[in-house]
Amino acid sequence: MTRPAALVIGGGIAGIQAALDIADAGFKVYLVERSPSLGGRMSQLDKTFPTLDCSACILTPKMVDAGRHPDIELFTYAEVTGVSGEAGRFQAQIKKKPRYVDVEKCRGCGLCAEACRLSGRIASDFNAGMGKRAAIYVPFPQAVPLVYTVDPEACVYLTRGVCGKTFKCQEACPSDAIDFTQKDEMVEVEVGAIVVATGFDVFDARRKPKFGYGVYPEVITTLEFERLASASGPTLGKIALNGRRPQKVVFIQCVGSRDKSIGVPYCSRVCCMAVAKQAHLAHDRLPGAQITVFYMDVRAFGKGSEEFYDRVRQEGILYRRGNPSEIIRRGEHVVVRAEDTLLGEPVEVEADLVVLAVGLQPRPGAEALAGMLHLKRDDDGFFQESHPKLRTMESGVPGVFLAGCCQSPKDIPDTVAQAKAAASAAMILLAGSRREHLEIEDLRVPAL
Amino acid sequence: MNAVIPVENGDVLAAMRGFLRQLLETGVVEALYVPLENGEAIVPALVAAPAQLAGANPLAPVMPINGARAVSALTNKQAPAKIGAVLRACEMRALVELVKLQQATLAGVVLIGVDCAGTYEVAEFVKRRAWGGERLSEYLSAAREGRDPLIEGITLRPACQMCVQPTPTGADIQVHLLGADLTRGIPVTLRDEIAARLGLSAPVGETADRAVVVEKLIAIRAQVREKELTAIKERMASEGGLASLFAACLRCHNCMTACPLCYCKTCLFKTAAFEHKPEHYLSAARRKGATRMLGDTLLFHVTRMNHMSASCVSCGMCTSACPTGIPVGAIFSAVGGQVQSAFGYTPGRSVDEPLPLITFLANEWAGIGEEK
Amino acid sequence: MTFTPRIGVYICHCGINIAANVDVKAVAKFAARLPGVAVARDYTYMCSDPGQALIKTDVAELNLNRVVVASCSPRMHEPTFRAAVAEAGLNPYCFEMANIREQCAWVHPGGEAATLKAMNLVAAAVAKATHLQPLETRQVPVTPAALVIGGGMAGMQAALDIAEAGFQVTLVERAANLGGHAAHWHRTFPTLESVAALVKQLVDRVRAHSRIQVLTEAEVLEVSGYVGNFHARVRHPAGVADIPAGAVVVATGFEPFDARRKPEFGYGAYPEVITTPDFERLVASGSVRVNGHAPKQVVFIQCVGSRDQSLGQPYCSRICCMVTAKQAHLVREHLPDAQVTVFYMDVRAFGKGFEEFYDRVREAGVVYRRGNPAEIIRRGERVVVRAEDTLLSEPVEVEADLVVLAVGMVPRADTPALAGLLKLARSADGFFMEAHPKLRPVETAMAGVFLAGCCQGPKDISETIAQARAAASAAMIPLMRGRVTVEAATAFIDEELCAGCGQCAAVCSFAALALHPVRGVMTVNPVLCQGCGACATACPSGAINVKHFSFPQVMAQIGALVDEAVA
Amino acid sequence: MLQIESRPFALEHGLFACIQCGKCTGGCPMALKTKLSPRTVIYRLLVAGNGFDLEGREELWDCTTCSTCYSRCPKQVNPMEMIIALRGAFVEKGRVHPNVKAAFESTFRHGNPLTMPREERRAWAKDLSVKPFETGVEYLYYVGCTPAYDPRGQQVARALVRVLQAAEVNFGILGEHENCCASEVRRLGEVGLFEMLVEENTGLFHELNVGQMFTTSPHCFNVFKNDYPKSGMQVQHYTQVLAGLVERGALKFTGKLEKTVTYHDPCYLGKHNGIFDEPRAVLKSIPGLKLIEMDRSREKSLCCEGGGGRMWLEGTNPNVRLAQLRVQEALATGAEILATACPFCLLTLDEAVKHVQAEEKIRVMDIAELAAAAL
Repeated sequence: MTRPAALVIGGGIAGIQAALDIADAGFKVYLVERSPSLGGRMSQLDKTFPTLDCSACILTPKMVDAGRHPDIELFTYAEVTGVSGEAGRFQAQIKKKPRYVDVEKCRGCGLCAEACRLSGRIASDFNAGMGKRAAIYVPFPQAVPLVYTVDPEACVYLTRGVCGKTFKCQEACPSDAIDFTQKDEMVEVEVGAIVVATGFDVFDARRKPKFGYGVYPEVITTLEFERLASASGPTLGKIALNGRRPQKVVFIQCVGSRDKSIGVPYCSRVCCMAVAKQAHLAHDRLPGAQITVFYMDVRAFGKGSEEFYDRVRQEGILYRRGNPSEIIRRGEHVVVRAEDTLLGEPVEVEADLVVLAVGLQPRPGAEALAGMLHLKRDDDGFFQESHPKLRTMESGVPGVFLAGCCQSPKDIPDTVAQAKAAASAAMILLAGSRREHLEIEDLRVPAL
Repeated sequence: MNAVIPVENGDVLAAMRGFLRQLLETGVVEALYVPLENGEAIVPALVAAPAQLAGANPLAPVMPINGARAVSALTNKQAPAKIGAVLRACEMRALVELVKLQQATLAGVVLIGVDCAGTYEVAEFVKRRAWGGERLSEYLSAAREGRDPLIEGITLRPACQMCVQPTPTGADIQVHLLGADLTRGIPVTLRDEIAARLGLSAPVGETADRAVVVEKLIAIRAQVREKELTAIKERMASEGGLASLFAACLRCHNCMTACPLCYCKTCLFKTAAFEHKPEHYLSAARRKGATRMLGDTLLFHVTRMNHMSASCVSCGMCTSACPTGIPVGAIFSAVGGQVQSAFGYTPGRSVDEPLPLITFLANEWAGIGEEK
Repeated sequence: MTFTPRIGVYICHCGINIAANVDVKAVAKFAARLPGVAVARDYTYMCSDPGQALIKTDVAELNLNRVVVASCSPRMHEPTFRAAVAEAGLNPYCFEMANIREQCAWVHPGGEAATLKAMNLVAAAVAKATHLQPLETRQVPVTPAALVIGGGMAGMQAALDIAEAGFQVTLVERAANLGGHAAHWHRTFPTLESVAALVKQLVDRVRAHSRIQVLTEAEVLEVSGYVGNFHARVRHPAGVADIPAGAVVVATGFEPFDARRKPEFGYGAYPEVITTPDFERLVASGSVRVNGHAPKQVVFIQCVGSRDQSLGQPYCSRICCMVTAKQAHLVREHLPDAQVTVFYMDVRAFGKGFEEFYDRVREAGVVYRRGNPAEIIRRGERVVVRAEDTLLSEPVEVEADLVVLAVGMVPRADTPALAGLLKLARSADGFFMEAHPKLRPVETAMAGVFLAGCCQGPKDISETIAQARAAASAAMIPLMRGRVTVEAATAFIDEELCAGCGQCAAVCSFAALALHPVRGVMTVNPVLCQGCGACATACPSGAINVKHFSFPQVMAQIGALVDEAVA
Repeated sequence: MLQIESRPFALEHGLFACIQCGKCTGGCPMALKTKLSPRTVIYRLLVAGNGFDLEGREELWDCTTCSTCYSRCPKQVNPMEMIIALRGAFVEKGRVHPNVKAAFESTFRHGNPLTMPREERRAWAKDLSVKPFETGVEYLYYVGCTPAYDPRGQQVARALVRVLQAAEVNFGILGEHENCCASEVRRLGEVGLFEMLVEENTGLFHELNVGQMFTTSPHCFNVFKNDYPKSGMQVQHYTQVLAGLVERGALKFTGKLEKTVTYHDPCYLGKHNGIFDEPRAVLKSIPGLKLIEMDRSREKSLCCEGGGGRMWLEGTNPNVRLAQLRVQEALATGAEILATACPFCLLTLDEAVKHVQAEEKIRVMDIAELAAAAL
């Protein structure tokens, strides 16, 4: 029989961790990621709470390990299009989207991107739209694999059919890796277990018009703040809005969380600490800035979190209880209007930077995937675990396991723990099919 | 308990010898580390035969070696027969550090701590030929009044002039020289069972003014210490800094040999690790214009500082050992003081106090490593 | 005959990643002049197959005995090149890498700074290469069995996973029965299932499992050995057993906070004042009665023994908010006309379905008042909870005939002892410390020892189960591999120099160093040693060296850097 | 307008650590009867931006500095010290109540806040053979202003002397040289005067090289122990000394005292310094005496409203008096004697007993007096 293998869908930290555990145990793993690189959301973060580790510094090694693991086969820029069979014997169809770059030849030198006519003109979604890239790109320098991809929505040739007389990128490429003839490529793999780790999307702050996100340049989201604060971000770590260093910063929590009015009744679990961390970074990088956080409840529940929250407050960051009702423009500044429920008074706080702590949402693709794998989804649209206490990493579909935020919002440690748990469940299944090869002589404990 | 060693017709030394002899004879200890007279010199010795104690002189104000070294030699990595050790405060402190560094053990060791009113350089002491009589009584009355002894104008060892810890702590037997009229009896504090073995009983009157005298003596020496260390710190801060302080160094490594805490079998600087190729010197000279030959002179002292200053007990043996009069001890005290205060560490205070540099504290200096 | 180095140096362009800022040709030329270098080349992509082929042919034709590659971070391609060197017939440790991408090209754009630094790094790498020694990595067989300490939900779940995967498990529990704290719990939040039923499920499966050996009323006395080959001595009613295990899972749980440490609440003095665990038992008994009659006024107080620095309990216990919400709900269920008030500081309803449950409880008429009560005093038949309602900004007094204190979780009293036994570190809050708070939440600094459940920090049941299965996964990896690779670059002692001061042992996170009882010098356990080098830096005598990072090797490297061979 | 720079102030006093849980205000005895709300003051300071107006915040003078707030705070914020510091701002501007001004002046001139002449400071002891303290004497008995001058307080001092002499304790007093400890001065926010007195007193103690000292009043005890610069000097409250004597058997009661007694924990002994057991130990050792507890005992003891300079201030709501509530609680236990160990408590509770016309039901006595009665 073929060697027992697992399919991991999603190349974020959850998928990477699950893949590494299963592969380290000696099973074959197919790791499928829809974007051009592994890394997922965690790769966009600057620091992680409450330890303030640099996110990239702790994630990159894991990406590299996954990238060069002899038992992990990467399918980046690819999607699972169909799954048949049952636990122990699934057939999965994987569509490898055309990068228009030969993965074997490309060494990631970047000459093509420099040469591209649209160099520095395409908004980079990795930088939450704040940075610019070319039509041929790697999402970020530490990308795994370090291979370029042509953006089909942007590339002049692919959208208009012509790109001058010659392809600048092709001319520039020293290893002649660019190949516009590439087409979708289908691969079928047979696996015994499937781990779903497709992650989350961030809440679209435009759905709360009262905050004027998209209208006021001063109003950004926590994700955008991460990119602003990141040394590898569009501002190289300078927290600045069109060059100006904000001096009055307001954070607003629970934007797109705990909000029935927009059908998001649940708590997104990470925003409180994300804000505490960002408030600390703001305090750190914007000397003298006045920093205010509007909250309803501060949910600092993780290991070391309350301690971090204590520390941040003592840096002089002002926590005011109240869920702001609107943001309006007043001359130079925007003004956050809220009730301070501890004063029992309405208050107006001027700001030149407002950060909205946007909640976590199910991915748009979740529905399709659920259909494909017969997964149930809960009222919030996340994948339904088969038991809320004992089986949060099991999907109810035998052989299909859940890891990370696709099941519900989680912070990184909880995600990693659940990913490993899913790996454990998968391994048990796979081990069964190869028990005989393992030659475990049933080792009895000495008779007592 | 507190007790008094009886003194007959004012002969304190005889009383001390008698007391030590008693320790051997009653089997409190099987051997005793104590200084013996040898001509005009004083020789640290391990005595097994009670008769030999006729020449014992624990009151002689001289310290050829730091006794902690001796106790280490006697107890390193094993607890031997019951031995006693007569030690000054700085020797006790050094010993405590050596115990933490696993170079000595206190199991089966009876520590006899003796107050110290200060010691003289060996050379000075030897010049005086006979010790005792006038000199001894002046020394003892200085101890009684809490001042520096005035003996034919000779001054105490620099380290002693600035010693702010003259009284030993944590000894099994503490001999109180300070603040007492010893001719009327030598006050001691000792463990009850030892007192019982020796048949010592509680004293009649308390020596009330001991505390005051000790405080007085410390006050005097704290001033000297303050003055000396400030001077050192200024020199270190000034142009040339440490390099100029150690300019006169002969690389004899006597400071290392005399240091009770330098416990390495072979100093790192005597190993292959510090043999340099000729081109190394050349390129250094090229780079800096000139480079001190033989290399690593300052590095040696800085490394020793790095290894020792956290534990430095300011016994000043290094200074006494330096042929060119570099105030090595003061420099170490100055640097060590800062290291020690940074960690809130007091070397020699207690064997239960963990060595700061190898103790992991989860929240130590949490701020460090964050961009500011 | 004496060893004469014949070093091959290879400078990688990495496309333009390096070549754009580093004059690779110049670096190659410079390298060729360095002592011991037989050949120096530059190439677009050393990591590519042609690049690796270049090395192999040179080794064969120019009989090189050391190889240096200057390219990206070793993290990226050291394994690649070590493999290549091995294929060329050299020992993989005869290879040295200089990082001229991350450390030069990417951080010093423009000017010749990057090139000069690249030259220095190459010179240093070459200098080290001349001192490199061949090293052998060993593989150690693994005992295909696991030891799980603690028979609560975490321990049982971990044991089940490992056993399911086909390995023998010994489950050690102090108490007479399996189940731990959960066994005394009545209902789960937010789904209000019977906890007893969940626990029973697990207990039955554990008891029934052929590969799980359960030892109750048992205690681990000693654990020796290392990953793959632990030996535990376990005392149990029938005697003392020696348990071999390839991996150890620690799942010893927590203790509830002792409410007597908050005297202002009068727990123990007022019968009306109970704790959340007390309440579980009360409600499990079927009738919620205090001094014989059904309470009409019930008050819950949160954060008793949590978020409280005055007691040295600065952390949040994570579950109390929902336990309280659930219990408030149960009160409404059992005593429909009782008034229920909850005093809180922040309601931490963060889990799946938690916020929704919290909504439900409020909508069911439970009054949440923001304030941390100051004290409870007696007033006639009832007690009075005195607090400030911070939303009214008024001091309030709420009469009650039942007060429930939501007590937090504290580390078990025996945590330090067990930590000593297994050489585990503890975090500031006293719980066991994980290897990395984010990416290694169940691992410890001790290879082969893993953490599950509340012994690492407060958790609810689902988090506990998830972490238990995570620990199981981590534990299974060596068991399934069947062997563990022993790091070759480990520390070793020069017994001539070692004075046995033990400072190295104090700084070792892996308990790899010990004093030799007879020789009086330190000894290294090469299987435990991870080659981090902390010991070498702590040793004042220079008696400790780490293979592949030995004094001569590192000194040569430093020498090359400070001598600025680039002249 | 009485502006302070609130942000630096808040940072300096660690107010940002506050999580607004309200435990302080909830427990504050004054919050029951006045506008005083430590939590609100903190929050107002935090949100004030940078200027905060103290104008009209008379309630800050209501604080009795009982430390309930600090002893309860989960984040170790100290609202009491904050209030003291805010009072300081009033004092700087000379904006203090005439009584307080008088107390300050008297302390400055005569070394006591009671406008009494210094010469009479040892009058209370003239017919007792109490030796003046000198080097070598084991204990310094620091009497304190109220016990030295106030007729009711003097009874306590005299009683204590008799007990100590019975136990053959080697102690002496400073007599005319004794100076106010400045505890109340500090609580009223007069930093300058406080520091001056600290200097004078520490100077005097050092000169006489005082090794051990005990005090009549928990307030003096606390200020010496916690607010004075650390020195070798060991400070005790007299109840600790008595408890020690009882334990060692040096103090034996030959008499009997067939009384039911309840004990009121003074804030400066209990909440401030965690001394709950020693006073009870002394009471329990008195033959025949039956000790019963009020509900509010130990950590929960209700402040008598005598501290924090309130001996000179009526406060914003004189109609309700905590001391009277306290006496009611004592009466409820059925005790014949309400014992305490603090001159301020003694005076306020005494007055309260008269107010509620309970003189024949219950008597307020200091532990020292009870001990003396049982000799």
